[in-house]
Amino acid sequence: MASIELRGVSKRYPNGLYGVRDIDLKIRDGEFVIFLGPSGCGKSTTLRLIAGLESVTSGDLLIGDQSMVGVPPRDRDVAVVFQSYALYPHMTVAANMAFGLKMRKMPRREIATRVDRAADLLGLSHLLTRKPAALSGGQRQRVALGRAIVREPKVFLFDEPLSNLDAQLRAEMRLELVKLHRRLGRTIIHVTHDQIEAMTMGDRICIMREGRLIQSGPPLEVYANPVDTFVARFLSSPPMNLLPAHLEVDGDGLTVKLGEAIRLAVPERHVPAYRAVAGRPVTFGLRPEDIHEQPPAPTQQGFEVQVVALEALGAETNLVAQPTASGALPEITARLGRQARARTGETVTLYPDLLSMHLFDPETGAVIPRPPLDAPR
Amino acid sequence: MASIELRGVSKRYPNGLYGVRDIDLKIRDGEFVIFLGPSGCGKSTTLRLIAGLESVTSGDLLIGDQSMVGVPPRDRDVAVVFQSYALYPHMTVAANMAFGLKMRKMPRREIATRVDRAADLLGLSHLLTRKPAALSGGQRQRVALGRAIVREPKVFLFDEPLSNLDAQLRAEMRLELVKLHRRLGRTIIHVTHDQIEAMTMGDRICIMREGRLIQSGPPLEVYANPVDTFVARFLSSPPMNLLPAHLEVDGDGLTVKLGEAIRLAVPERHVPAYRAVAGRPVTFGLRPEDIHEQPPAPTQQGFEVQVVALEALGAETNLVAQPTASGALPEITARLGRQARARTGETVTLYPDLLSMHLFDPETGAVIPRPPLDAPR
Amino acid sequence: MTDSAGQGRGSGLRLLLTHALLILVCLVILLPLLWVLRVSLLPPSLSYSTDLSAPLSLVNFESLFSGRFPRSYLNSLVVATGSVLLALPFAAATGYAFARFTTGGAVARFSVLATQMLPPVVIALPIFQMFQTLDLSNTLTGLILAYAALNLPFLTWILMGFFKGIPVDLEWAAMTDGATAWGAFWRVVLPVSLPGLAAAGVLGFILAWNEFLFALILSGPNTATIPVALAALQTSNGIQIGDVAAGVVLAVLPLMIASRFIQRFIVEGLTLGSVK
Amino acid sequence: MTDSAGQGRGSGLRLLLTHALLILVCLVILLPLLWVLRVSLLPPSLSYSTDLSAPLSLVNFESLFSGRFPRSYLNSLVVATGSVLLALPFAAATGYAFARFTTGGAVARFSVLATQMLPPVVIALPIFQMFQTLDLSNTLTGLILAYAALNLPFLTWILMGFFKGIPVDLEWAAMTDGATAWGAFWRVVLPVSLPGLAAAGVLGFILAWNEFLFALILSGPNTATIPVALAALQTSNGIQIGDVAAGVVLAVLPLMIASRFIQRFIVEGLTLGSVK
Repeated sequence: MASIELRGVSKRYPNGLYGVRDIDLKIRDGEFVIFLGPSGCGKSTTLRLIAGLESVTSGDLLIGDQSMVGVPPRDRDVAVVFQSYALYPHMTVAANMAFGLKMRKMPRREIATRVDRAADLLGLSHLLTRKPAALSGGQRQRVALGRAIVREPKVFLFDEPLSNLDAQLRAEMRLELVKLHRRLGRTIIHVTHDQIEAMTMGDRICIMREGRLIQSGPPLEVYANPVDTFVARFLSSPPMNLLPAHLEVDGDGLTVKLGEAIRLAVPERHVPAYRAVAGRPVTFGLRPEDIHEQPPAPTQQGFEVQVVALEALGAETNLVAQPTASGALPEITARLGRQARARTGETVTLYPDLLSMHLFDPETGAVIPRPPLDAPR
Repeated sequence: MASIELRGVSKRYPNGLYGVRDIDLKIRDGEFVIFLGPSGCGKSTTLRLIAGLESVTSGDLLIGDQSMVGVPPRDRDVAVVFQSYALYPHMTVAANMAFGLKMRKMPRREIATRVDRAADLLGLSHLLTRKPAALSGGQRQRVALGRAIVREPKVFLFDEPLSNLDAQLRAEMRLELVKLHRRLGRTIIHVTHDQIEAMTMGDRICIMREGRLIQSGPPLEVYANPVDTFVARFLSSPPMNLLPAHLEVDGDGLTVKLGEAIRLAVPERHVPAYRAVAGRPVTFGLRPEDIHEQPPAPTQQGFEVQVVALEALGAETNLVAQPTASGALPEITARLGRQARARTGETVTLYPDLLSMHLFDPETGAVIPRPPLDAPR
Repeated sequence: MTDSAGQGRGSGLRLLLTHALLILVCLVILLPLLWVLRVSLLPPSLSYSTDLSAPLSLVNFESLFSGRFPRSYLNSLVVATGSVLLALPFAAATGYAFARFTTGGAVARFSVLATQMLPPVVIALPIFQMFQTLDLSNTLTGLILAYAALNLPFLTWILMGFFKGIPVDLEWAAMTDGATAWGAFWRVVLPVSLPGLAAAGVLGFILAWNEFLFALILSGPNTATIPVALAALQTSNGIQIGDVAAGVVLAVLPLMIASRFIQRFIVEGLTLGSVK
Repeated sequence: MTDSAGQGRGSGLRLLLTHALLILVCLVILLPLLWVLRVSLLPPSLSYSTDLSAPLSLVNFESLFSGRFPRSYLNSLVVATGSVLLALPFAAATGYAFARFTTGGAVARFSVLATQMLPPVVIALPIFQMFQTLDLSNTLTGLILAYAALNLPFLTWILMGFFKGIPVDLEWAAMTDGATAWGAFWRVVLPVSLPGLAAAGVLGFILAWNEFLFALILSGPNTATIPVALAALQTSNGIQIGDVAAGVVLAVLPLMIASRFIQRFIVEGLTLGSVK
């Protein structure tokens, strides 16, 4: 009953600019969907369109199979948690949480029960009589969440609710939101620009850029099979290495040629897919964790690099290195274990795991399709 | 010549509150030091004391062996890069960078040479005639850096200069600052609240909390040997697991008892150090990456947990789990490879690597010292 | 919280100069007022005396209260309060519309500001004409209307700034919580804006309370406000400086008291929407 | 950028109401002005005519220019400009001190604001006394001084708000870059504040340009400013409504032109330090 469907939804502003453009998306009842993208990509606008806080210019928007065009926010049965929390500063925590129920003319007893239950759940019971100004950032965030929960809406819309919290609290709240979703089973749309939130919280990521939806799918599938270089770089930190390359025919197989001297054989299972672009310049992509100090398979070729910097993070080490082969290649990043043995300035051999390689069109950045790998899980 | 020394430095405000308190710290010439701490811990205040923008209330502050008490900022030969960048909005990029040299009455030719060189280095040459308002965030950050570089000061002070950049740019600038330090060889103090910056950029971390310096040392040493639970949790994400425990004598050895049922033998090499606290309640600490799905050594005991959530980040997987043994134990986090096999809701056995264990005093949070492990590198 | 001391030898001298300047400015501002206060408490015969030990007396106030002054006082209260209460709702609605919507564009906003720049004398004339026609001159109703018109653009401008400072998220939250647009304004925006409304109201009150020109043109003996009454004291019977000084003190008194009470609101309100 | 449409059926009606209200307010504000403009362009015989097709003429302006009006115009320009130039440096220094240091505390800040609340009549009297003693009444110098005193607290308050909006980081950057505290103020804070200073200056100019009471008390025939001249037209020779209307139009003209030019500065300046 609380599925959400966007059919060719666009939002055009009076100045002619588009907030979002031609969004087609179907969200199942009970799904936890992440809208991910850099600032200004239209993800918050889409959220506001669903909430009815801005009006759709063209296309149709359905919640629970009913068109929402012209339906005011109060009749859509959605709850929004804003980045600023938007707590009513003149009301106590309890009144903040009760406001939506009062507006819906719920009996006072029932309101009190619901507020108490939500406050219990979120550990806010001792704060009910405080005003928002007297709360810490984390507490405000919980009140905003509580205000959404008590209403038991069909859909929760989260607009970067974690971005004002410090790292530790953010990690905790990430987990709590996931648990909350599991308990309530409601549809949730969570907007964020944080890759970790995107990867870990939802059933599905929708990646937006410049007002358009460019890829949508389960996090690990999107991670393993990005549709273009933007997604490839945006979804992890450190981002995917992208190198200008040339794809050459080599007998029955194919070879990726990087710079003047580095030649890497394309794994057999990718050859059929890539044969069509043989002889052309391509962008070669490989994630930092797919580059190793030891060959992943005995036959794997490596290439020499000079270590530019080591970022030892305690649990892992990022190695930044300059391929030594001639031809202007950019620096690459490899993600090694915490026992990495390379030293800054040294020349070492790195071994790429080409099963995970990607090729992109150097002009458009679009991926050159190959059969997807199974996601790691 | 550009060492920095703080001798019992305190800053007390007219309202009686301390900004920083009793800081003793010696920074070598050419060292890259990170001040790390949560907001309000006094790290930026310390920076401003060194720059002379606030006055020291008690104690002595030396730059290059000269006391700086009463010396105005302009005579300290330090350059500050502010979090807000603090570019002069009415001047062009070139004028911004030239301002400090003009103030020092350098000949115009020399100014132009230096500005051009710095602009080249930072890729700002095409922006020299622009005003700051016409620049992107990353460009402003570079101009602020350029303004500091052209002066060739003895000391660079960076006050969270990366915190307003997006994740990708932040990662790039991290590396560039490290390279810059390598090239210029000047003393740098870099203030941040970001654990990744702290771990990867500097020769030494100084961790501050509530106006005091609580630990200082090379990043990996601090990571491996935190002095208290605050440092233990603050320095990594996900933070160190901390569990209430009891240390019991078991023949010649010691056993850590978690809850009612989990008993883990303390490795022999730690037994002498921990024998003094045997029989007492302790806080048991273990980092997420020291908990495995497979026993690290054949004899290692494991314990059963129920998987609460899996955070698959693509390159790795964080597993959040509830120990199933009776006794109210908090959830623990384990950092597993990307091929982690556990599923949410399952009961699995996890194997801690007790060589990396820590014990803390449950009252004060202070570490119970043991011989330090060698840092991984 | 921040002090920029610690800039070496220069800082002591600089601090001294700053203080000296501040004291000078304060004296320039305050001395005339203190002089008026002193004169009001001296018997008329000693008005021009420079003897600081002269005995104080309330005779000026007594003489003032036996005349028409209490009536003027009441008139001023009614007119100032009435005009603010009349103008505030309109100013709030317009200011809110200006702050939230693009309605009218910069032109509408600027023309509101521009009317603030007209010499009051300019408006006084047509208003006098209109009031003659409508039989409103020499009535308190007329003065209230005139001052409401005077206050309207001023209050609109102030409140526009204040409403701009209130995050639209608050209204959005109320609207998804089940409120209509009007409900969001009434239950959330308005209560949150109370400091701003109070501050604007006080400023409007002061504007009306102090206004002289309109009061002179539009009022008669029975509807004279305080500034007119004070002026009359100065001109009609020769300068009775003691009475005038006493009247001035009384005129300032409620402003001082009121503003002291709502100082917090004014400062909050004028930082334009420090909601958080 | 944000429109809150899409709230269903209510929104059309609401939009209509908003617009109706805005148009009403604009009319209330603008109609009297349009009426004055029209009268100024009609020959005196047609001043009260309601015939919209009456031929326009410049006879009122010609008559005005043959009298003392040009002199008053010049007086007003000199007095308003002079007083602002005199008050601005002091106001800037005090406002800066108030914004950056805790000097004087809330009391000093509030007493500056409080003087703004005094009825001008209150200050007029002691100033008149002083000027008599100092031989300053009936001189332009006296008016400049009086208006500077009037402007000082007002400008201080405005500029304090503006300086508060300028991040202290800018000064710190200049100071580590080698500037003295004074150098940082002069080379960085002041240039950055130019929009604020311009806005404050214009507001102060308008305040002085429009002021009537002081001008009436402190000026003589040769030093009369525009408001006084306009009032004289209304009272001395009977009401010459055509002349008055023409005078009003001329009085408003420079304000309109100036404010149009610096509208951007005013809006920027009044958003109090939108540096970035």
